[in-house]
Amino acid sequence: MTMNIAALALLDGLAYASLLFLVAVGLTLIFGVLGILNVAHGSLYAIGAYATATLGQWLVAQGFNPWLTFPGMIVAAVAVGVLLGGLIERLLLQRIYSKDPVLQLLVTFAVFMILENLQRMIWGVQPYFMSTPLTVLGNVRLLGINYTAYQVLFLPAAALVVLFTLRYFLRHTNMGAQILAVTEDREAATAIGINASRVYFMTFVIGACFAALGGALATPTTSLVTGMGANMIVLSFAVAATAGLGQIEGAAISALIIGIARSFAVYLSPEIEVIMPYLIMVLVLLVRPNGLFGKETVRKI
Amino acid sequence: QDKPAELNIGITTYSSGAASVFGVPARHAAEMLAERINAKGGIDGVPIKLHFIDEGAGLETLLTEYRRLVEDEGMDVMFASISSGVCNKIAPLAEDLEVINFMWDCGTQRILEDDDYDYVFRTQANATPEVLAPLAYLLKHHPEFKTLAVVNQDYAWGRDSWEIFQAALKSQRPDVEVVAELFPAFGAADFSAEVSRLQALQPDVILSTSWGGDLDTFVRQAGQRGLFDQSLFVLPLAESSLQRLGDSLPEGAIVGARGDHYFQHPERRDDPEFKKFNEDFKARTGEYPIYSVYHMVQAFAALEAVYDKAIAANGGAWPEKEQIAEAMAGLEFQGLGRPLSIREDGQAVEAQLVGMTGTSEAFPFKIIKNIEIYDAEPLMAPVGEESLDWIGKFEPGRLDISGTPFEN
Amino acid sequence: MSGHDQGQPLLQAEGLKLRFGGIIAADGINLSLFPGEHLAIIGPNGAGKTTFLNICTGYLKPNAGRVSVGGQEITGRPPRRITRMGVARAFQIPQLFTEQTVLENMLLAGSIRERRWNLLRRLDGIPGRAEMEHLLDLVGCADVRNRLASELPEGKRKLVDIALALALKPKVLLMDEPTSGVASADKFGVMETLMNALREAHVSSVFVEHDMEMVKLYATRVAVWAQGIIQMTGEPEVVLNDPDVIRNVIGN
Amino acid sequence: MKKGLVAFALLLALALLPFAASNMVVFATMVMAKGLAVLGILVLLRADQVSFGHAMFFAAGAYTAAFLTAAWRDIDLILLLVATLAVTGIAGLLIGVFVTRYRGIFFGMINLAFSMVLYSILEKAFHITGGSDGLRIRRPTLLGFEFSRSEFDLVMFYVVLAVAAACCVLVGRYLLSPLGQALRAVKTNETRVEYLGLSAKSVLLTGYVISAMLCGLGGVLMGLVQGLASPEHAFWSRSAELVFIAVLGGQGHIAGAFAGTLVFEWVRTSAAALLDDSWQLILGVTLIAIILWAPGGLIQLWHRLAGRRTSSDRTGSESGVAE
Amino acid sequence: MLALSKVDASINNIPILRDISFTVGPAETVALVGRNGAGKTTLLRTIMGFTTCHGEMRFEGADLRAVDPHRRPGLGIGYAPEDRRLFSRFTITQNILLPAQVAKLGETETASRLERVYHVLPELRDLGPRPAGSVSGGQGKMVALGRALMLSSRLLLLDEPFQGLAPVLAQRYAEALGRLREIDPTLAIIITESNPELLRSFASRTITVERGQIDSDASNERTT
Ligand SMILES: Nc1ncnc2c1ncn2[C@@H]1O[C@H](COP(=O)(O)OP(=O)(O)OP(=O)(O)O)[C@@H](O)[C@H]1O
Ligand SMILES: Nc1ncnc2c1ncn2[C@@H]1O[C@H](COP(=O)(O)OP(=O)(O)OP(=O)(O)O)[C@@H](O)[C@H]1O
Ligand SMILES: CC(C)C[C@H](N)C(=O)O
Ligand SMILES: [Mg+2]
Ligand SMILES: [Mg+2]
Repeated sequence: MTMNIAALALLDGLAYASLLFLVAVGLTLIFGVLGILNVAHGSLYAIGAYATATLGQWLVAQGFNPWLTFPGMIVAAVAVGVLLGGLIERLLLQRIYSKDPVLQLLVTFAVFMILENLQRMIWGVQPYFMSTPLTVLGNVRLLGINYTAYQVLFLPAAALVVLFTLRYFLRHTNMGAQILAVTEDREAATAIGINASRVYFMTFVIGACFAALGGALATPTTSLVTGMGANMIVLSFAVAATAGLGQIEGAAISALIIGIARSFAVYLSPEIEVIMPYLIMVLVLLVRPNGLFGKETVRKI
Repeated sequence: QDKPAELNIGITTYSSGAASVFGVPARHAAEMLAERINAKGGIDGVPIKLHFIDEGAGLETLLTEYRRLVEDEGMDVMFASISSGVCNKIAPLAEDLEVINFMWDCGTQRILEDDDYDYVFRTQANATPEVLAPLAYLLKHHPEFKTLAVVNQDYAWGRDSWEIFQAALKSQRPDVEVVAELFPAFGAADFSAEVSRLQALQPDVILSTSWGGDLDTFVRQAGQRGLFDQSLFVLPLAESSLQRLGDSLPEGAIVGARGDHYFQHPERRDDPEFKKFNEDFKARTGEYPIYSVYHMVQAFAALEAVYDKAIAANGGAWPEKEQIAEAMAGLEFQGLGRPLSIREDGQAVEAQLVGMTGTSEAFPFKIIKNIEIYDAEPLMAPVGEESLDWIGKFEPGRLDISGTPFEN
Repeated sequence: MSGHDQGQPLLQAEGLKLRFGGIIAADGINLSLFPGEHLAIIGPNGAGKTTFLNICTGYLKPNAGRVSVGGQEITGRPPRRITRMGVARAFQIPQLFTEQTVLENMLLAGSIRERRWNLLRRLDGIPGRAEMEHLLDLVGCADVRNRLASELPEGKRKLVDIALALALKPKVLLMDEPTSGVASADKFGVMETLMNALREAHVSSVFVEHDMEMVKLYATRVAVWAQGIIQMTGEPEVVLNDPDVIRNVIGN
Repeated sequence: MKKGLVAFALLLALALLPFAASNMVVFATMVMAKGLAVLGILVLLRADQVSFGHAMFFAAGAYTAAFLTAAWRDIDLILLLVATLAVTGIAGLLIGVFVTRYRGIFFGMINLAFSMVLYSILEKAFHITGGSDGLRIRRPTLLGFEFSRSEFDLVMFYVVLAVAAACCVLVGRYLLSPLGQALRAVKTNETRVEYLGLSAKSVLLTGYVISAMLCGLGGVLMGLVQGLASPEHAFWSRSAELVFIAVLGGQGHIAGAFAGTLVFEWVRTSAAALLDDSWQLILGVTLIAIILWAPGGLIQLWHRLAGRRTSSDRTGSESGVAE
Repeated sequence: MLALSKVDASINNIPILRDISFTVGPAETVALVGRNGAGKTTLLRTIMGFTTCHGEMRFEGADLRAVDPHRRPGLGIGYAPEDRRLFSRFTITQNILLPAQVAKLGETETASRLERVYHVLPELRDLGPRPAGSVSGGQGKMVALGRALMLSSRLLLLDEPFQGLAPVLAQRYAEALGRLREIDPTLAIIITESNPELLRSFASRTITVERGQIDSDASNERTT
């Protein structure tokens, strides 16, 4: 039975971790490049989810093939990421890159407040739901327990695809290299011909798309309610910090750790479930002050 | 006293946050009701004016706003609030500020049981009957269950309601084993681990007093993964989620309504006044009313009734607030369910409606069937007694109570 | 502990070894600095000169070997503890408090030296102020004392960096290329006053230097570094005329 | 000195507030109480450390009051303040020893983690802490006197005013003292701090404890005014709010802490009163406008309006004692 | 090739350069000397577009100020900053290659330019695989120089390239830079240095900067 519980907890943790990773990875990417902890990330997540639900419900209502809700999720996420992310970057962040990092952070906090409010104005306060993708994929039976294929198969697969794409992008593409260079020294990067403001824009938009994608993929399994963004953002902070900020693979692993720890807690000691992510974060940072995979290579003197 | 130019009512309700699923419809109701009252000339000729406070903005802001409304804007009556947590803090404040306060929706039974208040009243039932009625219904309709698991939101209501349910269950069915007590965080987005665990445990009954998005998510995830085939669900607050959940709810789940109100109330549904209200509300918001809407109706009904009563007692003159407060005890008024009355401790006596989910051609979502409406008295701790002590003294069979049954 | 021995070195390194992955930055360094000495370290780039200073001041921990100050072993202690024992350091890349004025930089150094932490006394009212202004004068930075350190040109930064180390009234001063980046018009003047001040205060020094003129003028002894080892040490005239050294370090 | 005079005049004007605008008393009290917590944030901002968890000390202050007033019916206000200073001072020290190892974003995050742990415990330990509904704080006595609600409001106003004024002077002094200035040195070059023989960690720790105590004071006073200790006090967005206000007011300026709180709360309440369900929107827009237009915060704005030289690029010498 | 006329420049609203006018012809090597704080670095940064400036700046006849800073390297201008500014997350080789990659140079072009870099700075071959975050002060200087050489087909701006280099190396680089013009006869170089001795050997002109202004502008007799 204990073996069974462990296996169950692993499966549950996996689905949860996949979502967590998708959201946290955008956060960590933006931080890694722009050096900005984007608090509005949580709102982008929520709005991505709402947009997906709206689009999905419309598709279903119009009698389209329910499988279309899958591309629908991506369309909604990209639309939200590009439009909102693009606007935020162009209208606000552009003006403050040279300023104190604290100011940058606070601008995103202000954006967070605005978006939370707008989201309520647009979608109201009734919970939204769009579970079509979940239904069309059906269930799988593992260890005598019904799981939705969406959660135990599709989400982890999506997370892996994102992980490897992003990894390839950063490591092996020109744009990726430019992103890393700008991250470290904007002036020096400009001096070798890198268009820093384009890099910032691209990165922010990509990060925003991931946030929205996280929301989109969460839609089938959760009710969309006001305040979902505020909760998600702290969790992804915890994931990103545990991993070491800017660490893509690290975010995957720490999302996994946190996700699994959380589901173990549900089985073994439900009381500490909510504290789990923070507990893990404190413990990890205690041993590795720069996070699991963060490193300090720069020689200062 | 001279009649004022207007009667100022301050209302706290959730415009933001998860509980706005109750707050926003209730607010619409309040606006609708105020328009209606003013259209017929107000209360004794005095038009009413509403002022809203968002409970979702946080307790601090709320308390500040509350004081501002009372002290600076001269509210005559306050309706506060939805959340028990807020009521806990508002009640002593209202008493300090000496302003009439109707706790129009919050459930916690403790406030009026623990302290005496001169200015604080509740215009609907409290948690005790709201939880005991579904339990009585369960005991009557599905007495065969042996194991039970609870999945409640982790905050005052989720904890308190479980405490009451558990104490009562123990007194009636000591043999029932509670196999899991899960309290996922308030507003949790994902219940898959909980669902897996429940599948592994296979309890006969799953109780959840959750509401709003949490309940919706839980029900949907449970349904998708076949938990309904395994366990009987008891959802004392699900009446407020019926319209959203569509066919995600199974047939035969036990649902409650936090009182005796339902837009298909078997005793009222053919009543023209009732129908008119529901139609107007639907026209205004696109939804059928849920319990918080009816609770708002009750608060307004109590308001009108108490002013009538106090004015009469005052020889037709406009009453002082002390006279209003005095008139509250024993007040009888009529919302959109059965008639209500206020006890001497300020607590309203309200019947309870419980039933099972079922399908209907008329609505694209589950409706409540096999309704029973319970009288309030046997389910409420008498004045001066605390609910948990009172439940502690339950004899076996104490809850073998039937409500008025309705075929459909 | 026994009393002070005339011949005891102020600073002593024995068998220091340190590698970074495949790179050997120190490979058995033995070196002693005696009172009154001014030791110049020269050598090609990447030879391990800065690394040596980093080990001696506790910034890096050696893989093997030990460092002692005044006979007391200090290997592995953090920089602040070693600094408090009288070993101050100036850096190759200036390390200043960029958001404070030059004078504030100095005053901070002064009050840290005195270790007086009255929470209610203003920094600019500390007793050592005149002394700090004097030091700035000494390195030729009195004119910029009210500028923010971030606004200084590179050359001035190096000088202020040295002044900060001096403010600690050290027994030993370690300097990493003290005048590189200082305009040639100024550098001899500054170095002259600096070395005079050191001699006057009986401060011994170690300085890494690429400018052989400086070495010739101010070093009492020269150590030549190459690939993590000390290739030779000796009097400036001898070392600077050594053909190997000329070929590998000095050029012609 | 001119500055001292201005400060004194301001203090006097404030002391007369209850006579001029009695309906503003509670609002002003809350602004000052919250301003104290912001002052705490400001101390750490000096070292460029942004804590996303300082609301935990705010909450600790409020809960100290809640527990003590529940345990002793007629506990004195003075005792509550002392107890809070002790509790948050010790908590600050214990947590500080741990968190001062971290810098930058990790410092923020580790503080966040601690505060979220506290938040979760406050929410979970339902039977002790009242869960998400929090605890009521009863009115304490002051020097043995009991007060009614409206008297108490007035008393609290003067108590908070006195505490705030004292803290301004003390914190102002501290920031100008060598150890206070060392905070800034830690910000720009920790290596050099170490190489001057000072432990950057202990500089930060001192600042951390002081800031924890300031947040605790803010929390206990706010709790007393509102009669409430709630886990919400420890939620991350509260911490973020405090940081926000500190920057809004003008980093490094003591007056800014209070000016920032005033504007923040004023915008919040008037937005709530003006247009319901849009306070976040209005607040967000206002704050962005201020950040874009006056990145040096309100203080910069003030200097600009007063035609003085912008001080944001030269915060060096002046930090405005008890402005 | 490069012509500045009446250029004023400021950083954060603090005026630093005033009334700078000079021209640099093709194949010319100009030494920029001056005391600390004279404004040498600021002048180079102004050419790269990192300060706020007024006045006229032309590069090969076109208005340079109209060109975005990040497009200036594309015109064939390479810049080695005084304080190195390497990208520490990359290796030395990647640091040197990055400009070519950004400019999307072809493989053969990149290879030939890399050869040129190694020709001037042979030490960089061995340092290649090391992470740029770990190198010593002098090594960092070399990398910065090498990186600038990658892009400089027309103009090379070097800010105190020899500072902190061992004398042998400094001499060797000076010679190598001199030889560079043999390979690339049209390349112009502006080099700042606080040690004018070193420059004598190959700078054709010396511009002295004093307190943000040009103090003198004289051509040197070529000694060798
Ligand atoms: N943190 C580190 N990680 C990896 N390698 C390092 C590190 N620090 C130094 N090195 C290497 O160790 C060697 C010695 O470096 P060091 O800085 O001591 O040289 P140096 O003699 O001071 O040179 P320069 O004259 O250029 O300053 C160099 O090859 C350098 O690349
Ligand atoms: N960010 C800045 N803010 C304010 N002033 C600055 C800034 N950067 C440079 N300055 C000022 O500009 C002037 C010129 O500096 P610059 O760095 O160009 O001198 P330099 O000639 O390169 O000196 P060095 O030989 O020491 O490198 C100096 O007075 C310096 O104080
Ligand atoms: C939604 C409700 C069950 C909440 C309840 N009104 C309370 O007292 O908290
Ligand atoms: Mg070195
Ligand atoms: Mg320079």
